[in-house]
Amino acid sequence: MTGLQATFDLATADRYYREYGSRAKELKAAGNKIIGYLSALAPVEIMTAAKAVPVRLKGDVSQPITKADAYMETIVCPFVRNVFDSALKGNFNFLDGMVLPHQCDSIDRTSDVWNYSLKLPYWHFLNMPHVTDGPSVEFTKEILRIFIASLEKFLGTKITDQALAQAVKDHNENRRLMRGLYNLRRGDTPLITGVEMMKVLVACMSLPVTESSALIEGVTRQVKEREISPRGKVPRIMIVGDQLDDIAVIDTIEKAGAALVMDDISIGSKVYWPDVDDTADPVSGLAERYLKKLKIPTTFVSEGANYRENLEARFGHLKQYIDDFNINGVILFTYKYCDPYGFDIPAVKSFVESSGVPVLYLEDEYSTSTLPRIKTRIEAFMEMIV
Amino acid sequence: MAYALGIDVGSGYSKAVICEDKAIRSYAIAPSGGNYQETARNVAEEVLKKINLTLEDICFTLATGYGAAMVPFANSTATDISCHAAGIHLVFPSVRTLIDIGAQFSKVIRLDDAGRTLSFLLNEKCAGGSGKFLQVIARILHMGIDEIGPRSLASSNPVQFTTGCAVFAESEAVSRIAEGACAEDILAGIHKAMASKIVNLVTRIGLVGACAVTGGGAKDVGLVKTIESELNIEVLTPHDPQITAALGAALLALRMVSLNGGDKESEKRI
Amino acid sequence: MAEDKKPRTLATESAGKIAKFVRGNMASTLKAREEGKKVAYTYINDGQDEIIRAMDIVPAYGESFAGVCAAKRDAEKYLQKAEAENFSRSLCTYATCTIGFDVWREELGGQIPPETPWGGMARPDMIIGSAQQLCDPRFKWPQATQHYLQDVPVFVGSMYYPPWDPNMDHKDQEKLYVKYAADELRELVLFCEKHTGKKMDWDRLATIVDLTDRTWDLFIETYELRRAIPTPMDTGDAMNTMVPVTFNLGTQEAYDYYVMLQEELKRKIEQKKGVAENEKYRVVWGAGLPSWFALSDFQYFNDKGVVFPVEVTYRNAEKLDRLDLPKTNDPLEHIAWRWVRFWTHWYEKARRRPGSLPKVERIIEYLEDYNCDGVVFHSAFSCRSWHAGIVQQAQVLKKVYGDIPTLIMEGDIVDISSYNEIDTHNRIDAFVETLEAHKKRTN
Amino acid sequence: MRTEMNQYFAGVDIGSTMTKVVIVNEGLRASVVGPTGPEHRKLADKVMEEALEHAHLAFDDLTYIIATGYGRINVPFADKQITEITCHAKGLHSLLPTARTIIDIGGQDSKGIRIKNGKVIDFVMNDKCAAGTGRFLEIIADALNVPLDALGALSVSAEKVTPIANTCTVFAEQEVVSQLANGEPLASLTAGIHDAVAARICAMVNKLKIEQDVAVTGGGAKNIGLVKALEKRFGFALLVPHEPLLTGALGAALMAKELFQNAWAKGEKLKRSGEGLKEASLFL
Repeated sequence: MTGLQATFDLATADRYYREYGSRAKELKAAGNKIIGYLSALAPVEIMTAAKAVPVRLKGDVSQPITKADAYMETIVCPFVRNVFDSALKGNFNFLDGMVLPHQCDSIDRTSDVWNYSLKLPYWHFLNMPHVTDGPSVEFTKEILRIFIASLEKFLGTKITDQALAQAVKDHNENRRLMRGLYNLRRGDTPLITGVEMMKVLVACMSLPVTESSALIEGVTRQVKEREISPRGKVPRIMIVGDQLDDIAVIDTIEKAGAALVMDDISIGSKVYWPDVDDTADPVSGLAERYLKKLKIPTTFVSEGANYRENLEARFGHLKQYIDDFNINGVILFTYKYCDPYGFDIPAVKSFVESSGVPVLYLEDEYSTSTLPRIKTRIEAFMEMIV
Repeated sequence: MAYALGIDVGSGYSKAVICEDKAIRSYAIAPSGGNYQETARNVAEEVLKKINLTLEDICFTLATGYGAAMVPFANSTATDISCHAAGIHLVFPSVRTLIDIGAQFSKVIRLDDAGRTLSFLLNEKCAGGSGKFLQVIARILHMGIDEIGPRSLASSNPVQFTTGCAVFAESEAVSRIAEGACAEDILAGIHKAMASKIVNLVTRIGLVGACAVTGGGAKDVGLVKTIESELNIEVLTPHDPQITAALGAALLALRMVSLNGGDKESEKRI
Repeated sequence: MAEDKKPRTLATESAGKIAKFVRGNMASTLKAREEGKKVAYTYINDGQDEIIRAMDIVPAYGESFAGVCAAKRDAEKYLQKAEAENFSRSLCTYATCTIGFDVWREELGGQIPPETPWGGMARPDMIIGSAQQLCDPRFKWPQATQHYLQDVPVFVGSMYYPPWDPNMDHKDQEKLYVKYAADELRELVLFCEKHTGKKMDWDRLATIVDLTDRTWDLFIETYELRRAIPTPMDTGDAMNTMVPVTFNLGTQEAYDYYVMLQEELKRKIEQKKGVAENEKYRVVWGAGLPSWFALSDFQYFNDKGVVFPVEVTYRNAEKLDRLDLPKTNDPLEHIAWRWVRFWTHWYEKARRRPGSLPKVERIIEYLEDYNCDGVVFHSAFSCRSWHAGIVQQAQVLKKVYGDIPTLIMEGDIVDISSYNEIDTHNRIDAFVETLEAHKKRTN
Repeated sequence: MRTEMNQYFAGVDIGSTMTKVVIVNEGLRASVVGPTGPEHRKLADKVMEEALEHAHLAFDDLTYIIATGYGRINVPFADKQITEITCHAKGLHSLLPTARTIIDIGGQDSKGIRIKNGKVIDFVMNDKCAAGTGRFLEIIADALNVPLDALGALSVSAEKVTPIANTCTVFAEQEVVSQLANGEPLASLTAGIHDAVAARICAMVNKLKIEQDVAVTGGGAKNIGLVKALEKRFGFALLVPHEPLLTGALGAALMAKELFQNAWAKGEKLKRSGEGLKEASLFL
């Protein structure tokens, strides 16, 4: 593809992070179709198979919301409001369309606001269910097929099962590579900092899958050559929660003397851990992953013979991470007005604490205006656990 | 000739205007304080004294504003929204969009060619974009509310305020100051934050015809200039923006008189 | 602010009977055990009522309990209980109020906390939630509750309908959605059978479904009497008279209630008895759950000659012939069709008016049928599902239909902390003035 | 562990409204409180100079200095920054050893802190809202034209408590002003706002598993009305240190001493790393 540079490294990630969407602009100029999406539920494999470029939209935490309030209530999740504000300010002019999976009320109830205000050539609301039982899986396959059909109609192309299978391979490979990079943070001296990792994660969600994979490989090579001398006892932190797509909070954590070595956030491990199974009908593999494998609070998990087992099914992966990355403290991070995460807080907090790891719960806004207060909490948390 | 008295008891200041046939004869302004009844009486006495009148000379008194119900000698009341509309219509007949920046609320009012309210919007149940913002910031910067405007205009790079709430803005301002930001940039930042909230209301209601700004906030040149650049139009500000609602009240009082020959026991609401 | 608000002086006697109705519902959960019945926490407008009734399960509605606490201005103590558990104050206050109550009741070993409004609700034997487009809390709240009632089984079903898309014909997707909804209802039946140890009596379900159909028709026929001028009943009353169709659907008492209401409305229409002494303005309640702690605001409207002959809120029914449901012998499939067709009922109209929205079409329909002059919305900060998107509805309405007076009030359903009576009344006064100006212009 | 007599340790607590400095060696040597202005740095210097005067010390006599509080990053002469949460725990523990839970009511923040032998084991802070902080009381006192320090006594004299519905400070202000205009007695209103603040603080602190004794510190602790309102809501008596305003600064000074002595025990000598006073003063 045009403008694609030869070497990928942390500097590339940093550039794509700072100039978010710059690659999408180039690809658009080169005649590609760019499809925006907001959350982990968007089936990127389908867009890749359609030869469109999926770009996950992010807001700007340092920018106040100045335009959105004229169209969208302030009781809507601050992330959604900020991204919408950013769109109104023309930061996503490279978009040919958007797919909005049914994730939460803040997205569902504002989908018409997005559609009517942005007036993009392509628009699709993907009505993902919240429940994972048999009928829901069948239903998910159907609505994925409806999405495929509408995308084919817009692009005037056919999305073949072969193309889908290939896209699944590419994205699985991409996820495998990212997990590899995560693993370099397991040791006593993590080879990549939380801030660097956040930049890579953000950069990758703005790139075509092949470029994203190339970037991860480049960064992996680069950091493997690092020789980092042990910093002594540094608290190892995992952050869990809502969509974080900026380094501000991560930087605050690491400046407070901690190392952020793992996350359970929706642009991070949540999307890179579960793969799509290689199924005869690619759509069933996709349905399985997006409906059942993603660990997101908008999916109702009923597994378990009793409540304890149910908690394991919902949050067990967190204990796994705590062991694998030997975590000393967990920061639970949610946004105000977020019902899906908000209702889980008491359960997930006590679940994590039951494994002997202290938890700091932060309810924040998608804005740096809160940083001074967040900073004090985080520093006090570090003073508490060392 | 009939004198009519309009009294606007706001949460910040109380204002009184006496009109005689659509002309302002006298007006007075006083802080509202904790006792609206007393304030209303005092400001009324003051405005009357200025032209040697007594309450007996007034054919109709109409009260408006936050404490309208607390004006015992009023013959009737109306909301400050229609009073602002009526008031601005006399001062600037061409105005169809009115921005009123009061102590607690900012309002945007669409009016028709007769000065009647077509529609209106108030800022949300949060003082963001209200005059309260300015009071709070003035206090922590230890400066008078009237110093604010000019100082703000001198700013070269406004501080970015990300919060909407007046009290949060305070802590945000304090930390910006702590980081070494100067008063000018803080003020300019606050003005931008307020302006964007107000402009959102204007966008929602739709900008039509000439636009005017009234209320205490209109006396803040910094804020007015910022609103102008956000809307990129020129806005009109009356000579004394604070008395617009009181003036409107007096005019509506006159209308009442002409409607029912000054029968003071007429219908209590317009 | 006065603690004990004087209740709204109700225009209809029938509305006055609702308090007893609600008390009865709450009491029935408390005496269910001695009657050997199971109690289920469940949520309104999930399409599940008939199955629950047919299985003889006593429904307990948090929405009802929290609404009562709010109306008594006695919810704060429960909201704070939930807050102490780390539930954000920005979450659905129906849920946090009820969870606060649950937490407290568990602390007391199952005893109802002291001074709980109207005796509270019984500890449930199961929790039946629903995941759908209508609201997130109804599939998050059940497990949040289960965290404190860990032995109580939770079921969450799924009831969807085709999303609005101006460029897509939802009819193509109807069958898919109906099948899914019917399958999910079947899952619910299995869950109920498992936890009650009883088998579903399908004939009984069919009778209850038929009763519901007749109740829907009766309910709408009754409400359409409010088209009369002056209107015999106002939204202030409807926030009461919605109880049977919302909380007691599929029961004979619900049906009988609307028989009674209909007779009363007909009587009032004959006698030309209106809600307001002097009906000046007719307004549509365009969207939003009410502030249960401030229902007297409807009285405030009425005192100014403003009446609400119709509201979108709690009118989750339609004359069945207007939905023209395909024939089926499977009661579950019937429920599913009724569900899908109701929620997509205004899609066709919206498609015919470019730039419009189904929700806006519904408001326009009411504006015309009930000959109204304006629209009032209420935006509750803790509830995204019914209240996000109102700003757009008001804007689209003005764009596609004309510049009619609208008012968006802000507050909450249960949490009184952001409510300011003086300010609210001031906004209402100003709105009345715009209605007046609008009338002057249009006449 | 022994300290040499010539070792002095200072704690500087820059709160949103007050700046406090405490100097200790064996015991308390000096404590000074001054208002916090927009120019933190200058003020920190001024208050420190004053404190040194009281203690008859020169700046260079200080062995180690720790800054805490809201403006802790802006104390160029400090050697280390530690959050007010850790410092309050330290300071309070030295004043009231039986306390297990601390409620700190500051100008901008309120905190609940659980401590075990002087160490923080859990804490909560008020969300980004002035309700439940000293600022709420300040703004209301302002609106009612009652001096802040008279507010507490006034509310205790109230016959009834007027409930305040609004949590938002700005609207609560509007509410009390109109209530007053409605002829509601001033005393009952002040009682109402104290109860409102107490309610917010309780809701926050209850997120911790409260363990008695519970102590109140910070500016709010000097407000008898607020303390009484809190005691009513909690249903048990609260401990209040003699100088609640100084708890954070004292804790910072004690942390300075502890850090220095721990290092000393390991044979290390912590070096002063902060700037000098004069330079800092010239800086502005």
